[in-house]
Amino acid sequence: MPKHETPLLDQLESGPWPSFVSDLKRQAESRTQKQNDIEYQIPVDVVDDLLGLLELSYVEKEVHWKHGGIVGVFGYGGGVIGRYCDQPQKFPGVAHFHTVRVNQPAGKFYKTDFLRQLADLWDFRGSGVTNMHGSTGDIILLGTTTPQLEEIFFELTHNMNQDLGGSGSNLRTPESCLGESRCEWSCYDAQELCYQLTMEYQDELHRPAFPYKFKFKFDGCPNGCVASIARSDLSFIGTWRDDIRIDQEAVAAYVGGEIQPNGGAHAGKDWGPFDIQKEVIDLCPTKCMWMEGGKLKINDRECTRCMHCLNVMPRALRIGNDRGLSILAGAKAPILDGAQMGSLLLPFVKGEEPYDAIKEVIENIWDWWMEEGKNRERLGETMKRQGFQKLLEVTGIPADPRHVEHPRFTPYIFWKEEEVPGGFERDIADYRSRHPK
Amino acid sequence: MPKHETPLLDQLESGPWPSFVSDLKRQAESRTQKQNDIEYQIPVDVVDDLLGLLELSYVEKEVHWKHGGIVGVFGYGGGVIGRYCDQPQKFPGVAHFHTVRVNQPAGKFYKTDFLRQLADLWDFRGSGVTNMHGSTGDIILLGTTTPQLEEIFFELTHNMNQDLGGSGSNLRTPESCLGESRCEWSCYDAQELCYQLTMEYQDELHRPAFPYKFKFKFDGCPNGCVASIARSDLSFIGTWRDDIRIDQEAVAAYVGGEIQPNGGAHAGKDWGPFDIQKEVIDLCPTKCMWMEGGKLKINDRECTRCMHCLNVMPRALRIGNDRGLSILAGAKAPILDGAQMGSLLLPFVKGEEPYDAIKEVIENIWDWWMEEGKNRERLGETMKRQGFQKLLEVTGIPADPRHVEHPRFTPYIFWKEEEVPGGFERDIADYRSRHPK
Amino acid sequence: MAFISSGYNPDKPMENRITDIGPRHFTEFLPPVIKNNKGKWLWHEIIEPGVLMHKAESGDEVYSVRVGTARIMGVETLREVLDIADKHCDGYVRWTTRNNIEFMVDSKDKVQPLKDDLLSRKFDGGSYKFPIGGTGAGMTNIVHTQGWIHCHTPATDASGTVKVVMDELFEEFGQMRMPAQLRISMACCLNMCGAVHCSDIAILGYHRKPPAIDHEEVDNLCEIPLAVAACPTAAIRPTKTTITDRKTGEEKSVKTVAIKNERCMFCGNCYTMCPALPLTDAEGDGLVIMAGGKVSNRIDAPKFSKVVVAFIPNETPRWPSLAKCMRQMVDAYVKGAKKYERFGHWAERIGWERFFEVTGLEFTHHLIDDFRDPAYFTWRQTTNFKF
Amino acid sequence: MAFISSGYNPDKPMENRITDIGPRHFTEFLPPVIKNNKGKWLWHEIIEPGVLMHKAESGDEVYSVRVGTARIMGVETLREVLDIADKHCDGYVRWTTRNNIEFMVDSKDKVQPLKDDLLSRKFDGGSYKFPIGGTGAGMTNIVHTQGWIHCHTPATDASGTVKVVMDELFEEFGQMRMPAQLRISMACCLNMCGAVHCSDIAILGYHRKPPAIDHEEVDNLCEIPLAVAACPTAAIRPTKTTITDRKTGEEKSVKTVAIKNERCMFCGNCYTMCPALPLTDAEGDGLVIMAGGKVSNRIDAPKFSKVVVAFIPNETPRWPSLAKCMRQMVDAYVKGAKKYERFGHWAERIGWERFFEVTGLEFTHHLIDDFRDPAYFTWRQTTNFKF
Ligand code: SRM
Ligand code: SRM
Ligand code: SRM
Ligand code: SRM
Ligand code: SF4
Ligand code: SF4
Ligand code: SF4
Ligand code: SF4
Ligand code: SF4
Ligand code: SF4
Ligand code: SF4
Ligand code: SF4
Repeated sequence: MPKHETPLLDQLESGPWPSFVSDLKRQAESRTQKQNDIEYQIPVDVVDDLLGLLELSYVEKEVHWKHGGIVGVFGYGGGVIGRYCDQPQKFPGVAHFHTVRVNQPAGKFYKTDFLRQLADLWDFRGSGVTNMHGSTGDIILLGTTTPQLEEIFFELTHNMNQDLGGSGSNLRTPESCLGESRCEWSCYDAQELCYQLTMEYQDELHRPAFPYKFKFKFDGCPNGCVASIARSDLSFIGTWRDDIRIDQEAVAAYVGGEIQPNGGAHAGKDWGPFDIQKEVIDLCPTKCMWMEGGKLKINDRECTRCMHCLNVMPRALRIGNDRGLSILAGAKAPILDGAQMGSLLLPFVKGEEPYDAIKEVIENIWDWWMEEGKNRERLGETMKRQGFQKLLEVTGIPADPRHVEHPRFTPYIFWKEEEVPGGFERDIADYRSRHPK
Repeated sequence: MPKHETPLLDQLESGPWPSFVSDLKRQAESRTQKQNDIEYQIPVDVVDDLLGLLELSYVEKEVHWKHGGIVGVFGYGGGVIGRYCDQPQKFPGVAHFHTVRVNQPAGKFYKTDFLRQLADLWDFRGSGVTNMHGSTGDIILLGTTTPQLEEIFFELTHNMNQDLGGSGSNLRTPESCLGESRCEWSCYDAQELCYQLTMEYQDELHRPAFPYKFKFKFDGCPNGCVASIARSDLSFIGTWRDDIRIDQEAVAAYVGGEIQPNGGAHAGKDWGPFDIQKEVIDLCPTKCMWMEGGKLKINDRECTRCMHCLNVMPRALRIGNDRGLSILAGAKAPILDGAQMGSLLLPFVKGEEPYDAIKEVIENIWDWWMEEGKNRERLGETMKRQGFQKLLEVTGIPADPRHVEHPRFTPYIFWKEEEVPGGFERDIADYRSRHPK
Repeated sequence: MAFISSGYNPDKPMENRITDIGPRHFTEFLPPVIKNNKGKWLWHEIIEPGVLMHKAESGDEVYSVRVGTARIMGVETLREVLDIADKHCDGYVRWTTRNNIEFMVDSKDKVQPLKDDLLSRKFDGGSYKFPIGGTGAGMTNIVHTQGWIHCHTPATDASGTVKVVMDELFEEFGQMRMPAQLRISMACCLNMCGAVHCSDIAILGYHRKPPAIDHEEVDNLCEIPLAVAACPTAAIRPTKTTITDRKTGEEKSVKTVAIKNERCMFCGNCYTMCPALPLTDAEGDGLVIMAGGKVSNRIDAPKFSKVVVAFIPNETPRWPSLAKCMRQMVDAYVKGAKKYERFGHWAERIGWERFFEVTGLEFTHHLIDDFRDPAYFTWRQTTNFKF
Repeated sequence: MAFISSGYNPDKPMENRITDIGPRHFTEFLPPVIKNNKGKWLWHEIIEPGVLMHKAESGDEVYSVRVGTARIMGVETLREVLDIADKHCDGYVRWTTRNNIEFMVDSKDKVQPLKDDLLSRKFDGGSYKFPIGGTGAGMTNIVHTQGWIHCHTPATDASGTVKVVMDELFEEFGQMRMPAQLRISMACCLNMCGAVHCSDIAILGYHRKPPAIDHEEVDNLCEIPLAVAACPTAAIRPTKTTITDRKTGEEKSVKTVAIKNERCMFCGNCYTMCPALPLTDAEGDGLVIMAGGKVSNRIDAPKFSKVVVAFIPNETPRWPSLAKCMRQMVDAYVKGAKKYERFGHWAERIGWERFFEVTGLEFTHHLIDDFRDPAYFTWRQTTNFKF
């Protein structure tokens, strides 16, 4: 018997797609059922009340969570989002409803024993409701009370060898695609770099010292399966410098229709026989491919490694051997001035331990941004305000045409005094000697 | 014997391209020679001194004209640019050196008698040096003294039936390409519209009442031979709404190599035999062309009238019959905020007398811009500041996807109060009844 | 319910404290076939919708079965996932970057039993627990955010709108008949927690009324200068006003803020800084639809999404107008796009004038950018358009 | 020299005054073959460089011979033009939008005598008076501005730089061996009187020192608030300073302005409003080279030019570095571009990283946009680049 009537939410139980309402109801019910077995540390009816509160939002079309709330664990400035309901009398189970962000393993592979332990912990000390995963990548444990926070942290660290993720004005939980672990295109070990940098910057992750949040994301290749270029202050994207490896026999097999193009991704519709000219060569953005004597040729010097041809013919074309990654800076969501994609900063660096060259870039950027960034100003906005040149200056990276989509339109160049012979100070008397009034 | 030594300028007499130094020297010499025949109304040595002053600039690498100078003819606020030299002692001939802007005929065709009369007038009352033409389109008479201004104006109007052009914060001299007079692609009579609007707005042209300058330019077709889209606050560019007229025999002649592509424009180099697929069909930006049974087909609905195919095969393809023009707004040079191209405002209007629909657009824009434009703010900048929506509002033109290259990225939409049910005023008590503190 | 301590001692928080240990190293969690072949994969194939096969240099193969989830997941369902993983996958499982689950097995014959098991499981309400799909040129899961479930600034619900759209387009999740992958994202306010700003289609919660001002609370709850500074359009200024004390009935003057409504574009930034400026409003709130973005560098650079529908009201619980609009867009795309064309490629190729025609969406003045200088570059600066 | 009145009476300026009569109607000036066939042209052909033939529906033909000019033209040379027009063209002549002259004849046999006549004429210094060319896929005249000849704000000379470049590239004017038309423009300061901001190649006069401040004159000559308001970067503020009166030797306090040098980008806008703020400076001034713009809508939308060389000094009188740079750019373009590719199309196709390689121009930090918000959109937001 549900605690609250939820006629509107109930309508979200039908339809084929997994119903979060059904899931929450299941969770609510299980708590009621098990309440005699488990000494729940937060209200048994937490999920019931969550459903009730949500129903109210569905009726009123307004949110019923109060603004923010500063809670956390001792010594950390992040990892917990405080949340209180604005109708605690009606829904006491969710009077407190804080989330805990647990730093996911890179690539999000799990052993069941780990998750089972986590499930037990969360059942016991929280609502039992999770997000697998949050948008940044964390395991989100959704809803607990303030007194439970330290307990959860203690158990996580002591029993599970597991730390919290980020929130607030600090380094956020880094995230990577699955990279080398299961992808043929990963140009560096994205998970490993993600892990190493997460460990290197634990202090920055847990103790807010930045003007605003800061995100790292790691894509093994330009396909961008973790969308780093769109949503991380620093994006690490795999690439290579030498030639695409071609297996001409496999090319022939594609041409002959023996292998399905694009790993079979288009198998649901009859698109006609594969046409390498139309589907690969003509779509190559740099037009650097052609067929010659039944063989596929690539002028690799002109290739921009966009991945299209490799995506279409994964069995014939492979990434080069001289691999590494590009670093892009400044991506962010639209608040305040509009969204930004990452801008190419370092065209190429090897993705190899001990990653010193990468750390140098990061730390130079942080030094500058912590000095110059305004309150609540993302790196991308500081870059916009102080100019890309400034970023080059602080990182010591030389200006390169690869830094621009195209050179500037406006000739409004801010020359520096030291660049101009004679400097900026001029003697008006000297001027007037040549140009009388 | 030149009055001043000009060793640097002399080096600009060599080389094949017409030497302005030689031309000026010729002019200087002729004045000296004819000084007994012609009662020159400004110093005989005006051109000598111009050369001397210019040589000084070549030596010092600095300009020697003073800032501005407000001179003009009675009742007009434009048409003359005042100019004084900062070394009048050394170069008395150019102590005053004002220019007079004479409104050129649309398309810049002339009868020699008219120009001869002008040459005589200018020889007599000015330096005899001209620019044929200024960047805006005027005939520029370069260099005279203040007392001559009214005389020149009197003679122009009385003897030559000819008025001055614009300068200052007013309508500038409108300009058109040669249009129908000698071009097969002109979609409306660009010269006639240029003339009619020039006449209609004589008052605006001569008497500054605007926040800043305002320019009209008229291109007969999207080739843009008068560059209206880049440099006029309102650009009038010819186009058509129906189908490109195809002469299939001529198409065949092109394909067969009997007619040179692009009117022979590439004849100076051997580009190989004409390939209609590569040179026309593949380059069509909308890919709306194809060959079928030896015939060229166009899906005109998808054509954007970019002119490429017509340019390549002028004898086979002709503009449609339902012709008119598009109006674009806001082009300008980079001062202050960066350059702007014209933005499409009215996709189509017929280019026919009495041009009422066109005048309505113009006058609506002016009413708004004169009201809202800041001092020294071009139309394009007012548009940027108040938004394209505002321009649509004041012109009564409905919003259309053709107004945008793409819809907005940022969802930062400024809804108006009347568009939102319930308006903007909210009762906090009512809010608190649902959301207690 | 009695409080049970974990061992943590609130009086000595530093005692025994473990900090900065980070996440677990991922190699601890890799299934053997993955661990053995890491960095040595040769190629992959989607053998059927939802099932990937990766081939390693060693000849090893791993089969991954991908299933959708609602992302919200109680531990009951989570434990069910773990049971399945134990049963079929030697106790390993992974989640994708789009909230799908991947069950991995090391030989093909293990695939069918796994699939059968997955598809047999349904919630009481009738929906699938683990629908298979989300691969290749089709639609995958909608990444989304908290909505009314947890956040304080949403203009709509996330889980509800996603459920509705996934139901509407369900068959596309389990098929691969689209021209390219179609990535739909959802964020419940302009903060856009996710990659909504560069998705093929994005659903975005959106306020349309300026903040209500709780004059009683502004000075108590907020740093007024921070609230003023937070507004990107400088719509807020500090001011004073007179309010009636609820208890004493007396008039008193308080420090507060004033908002120029016509400068507000409802971003909610001020609310982030100042809880006394709530935006949520039944009539004002709803959705914006954006389209044509992407993240991958394939063929061309990543693209931002563009606003194609300025407003859809919050028609709880099943947002029929939203579902209809998604259907129109997806149908037009599937019908019109060429193989390999992402949504945005298609719209750009046919031109936005045609896009509105073929999708049946209405173009309104709201879709013309008027936010700051870059707006100018979005206007049409050519005569090249289609009638 | 005695003053000779036109008939104008300064005491009664309105007497007999004629105003607002506008320009002459263009039809008065059309050669008969043009007048008769106006709006009825069928097609054209460039029969040889510099010679166009237009065919009318009536079967009439008009042959136009195009010649270059320096634009600066004394009436002596102008009268020579008119003589030629009288002799060959029944007294008609026209100028193009790029300062070329077109002599039109109504039959083909009149072309050769006209051409012979034109090419026979040279200035004393040896340069052609009327070089034939400027048509088709080649280089035409460089549109330009006043420079040191007449304007008050130039950072270089216009006529001189143009002469030098036209000499350097002269053979291209008379040939049509380029991939497409190459439009070069010149403007002597950032006001850009012309279409320099969208030319295939643009030469632009440019200051590099902030204005010198003539404190004695600021308050006399300028409206200080207008000067302050004129600065796009808010580099100027009103202030006071103490100066020594040149005559009396006394110190006096005057109102003036102060300039934050590091905010100045040398646009000269302040000077336009205030003559006491001159920018001209031998060491500071010089040229910027821009490239890749265009105006026509052919194939794609008009494009802005981009800055490709941040500075070339004013090497009077023949600017050798400028000439060299133009040569490098043109040679690389002619070598690398495909038929119909404008300069900007070519640069975009090969990529700007290659552009700098093949032209041998140096890429410096100055070429990265840092002016206002739209700068951001010019940075490379993709991993798609060439090594
Ligand atoms: C939980 C999560 C959404 C989710 O349901 O998954 C989330 C939730 C919130 N985000 Fe976020 N963000 C989450 C990922 C993101 C992402 C995506 C990402 O990290 O890849 C973005 C876009 C990328 C970016 O950072 O630009 C994102 C951009 C924002 C912004 C806008 C930042 C900007 O610079 O534009 C805000 C506003 C703010 O910081 O004040 C914000 C703020 C918030 C706050 C803290 C609300 C606020 O106004 O302070 C939300 C708390 C909700 C709650 O009560 O739980 N969140 N937020 C995501 C974090 C989960 C995790 O740790 O895994
Ligand atoms: C004479 C001419 C250049 C030439 O050699 O041909 C010229 C000369 C001047 N222009 Fe210009 N402009 C001339 C065409 C242009 C054009 C081209 C056009 O009209 O198609 C432009 C670019 C298009 C545009 O209007 O945006 C142009 C954009 C400017 C600007 C920048 C305006 C802007 O909004 O960005 C200024 C600065 C100003 O107005 O203060 C300017 C200012 C000036 C001033 C008045 C100098 C000043 O700072 O006040 C120059 C006077 C020079 C002199 O002493 O003779 N001139 N000016 C052109 C007019 C001749 C004619 O009437 O035919
Ligand atoms: C599992 C996952 C990575 C992970 O660490 O979890 C993944 C895995 C693969 N991606 Fe991805 N991509 C994953 C999210 C993404 C994302 C991120 C996103 O959508 O938020 C992107 C960027 C999307 C965008 O551009 O907006 C992404 C863009 C691609 C592309 C580029 C497609 C394109 O047309 O632009 C490819 C190449 C392809 O599909 O041919 C690709 C290819 C692949 C391959 C084929 C790589 C491989 O060889 O194994 C994998 C299977 C593809 C499939 O599902 O059909 N993956 N892929 C993610 C699965 C998400 C899901 O559950 O649906
Ligand atoms: C005479 C003139 C118009 C006038 O009213 O004076 C003119 C005349 C013609 N133009 Fe033009 N254009 C003239 C300036 C322009 C300009 C303006 C400019 O350069 O400042 C442009 C825009 C340039 C730009 O995009 O930057 C221009 C862009 C075109 C185009 C588009 C070319 C392209 O590849 O983008 C064509 C089509 C073509 O050449 O095939 C064209 C074609 C033509 C045709 C073939 C039209 C015709 O059928 O008669 C004429 C002869 C072309 C030739 O010279 O090869 N005309 N033409 C101008 C001659 C200028 C000169 O002396 O060199
Ligand atoms: S980003 Fe590249 S390496 Fe990473 S999973 Fe996607 S395709 Fe593989
Ligand atoms: S990766 Fe892209 S650019 Fe390189 S060859 Fe393949 S399709 Fe062309
Ligand atoms: S703009 Fe068009 S109509 Fe005018 S001259 Fe050029 S090609 Fe002819
Ligand atoms: S005018 Fe342009 S868009 Fe139209 S058919 Fe010709 S090439 Fe294609
Ligand atoms: S998008 Fe907005 S409302 Fe939704 S979770 Fe993020 S901050 Fe909260
Ligand atoms: S919602 Fe945004 S725009 Fe409106 S007042 Fe608040 S901060 Fe300013
Ligand atoms: S470009 Fe500048 S210097 Fe040259 S004429 Fe125009 S305003 Fe004068
Ligand atoms: S030159 Fe331009 S930027 Fe410099 S002070 Fe003057 S107006 Fe400002």
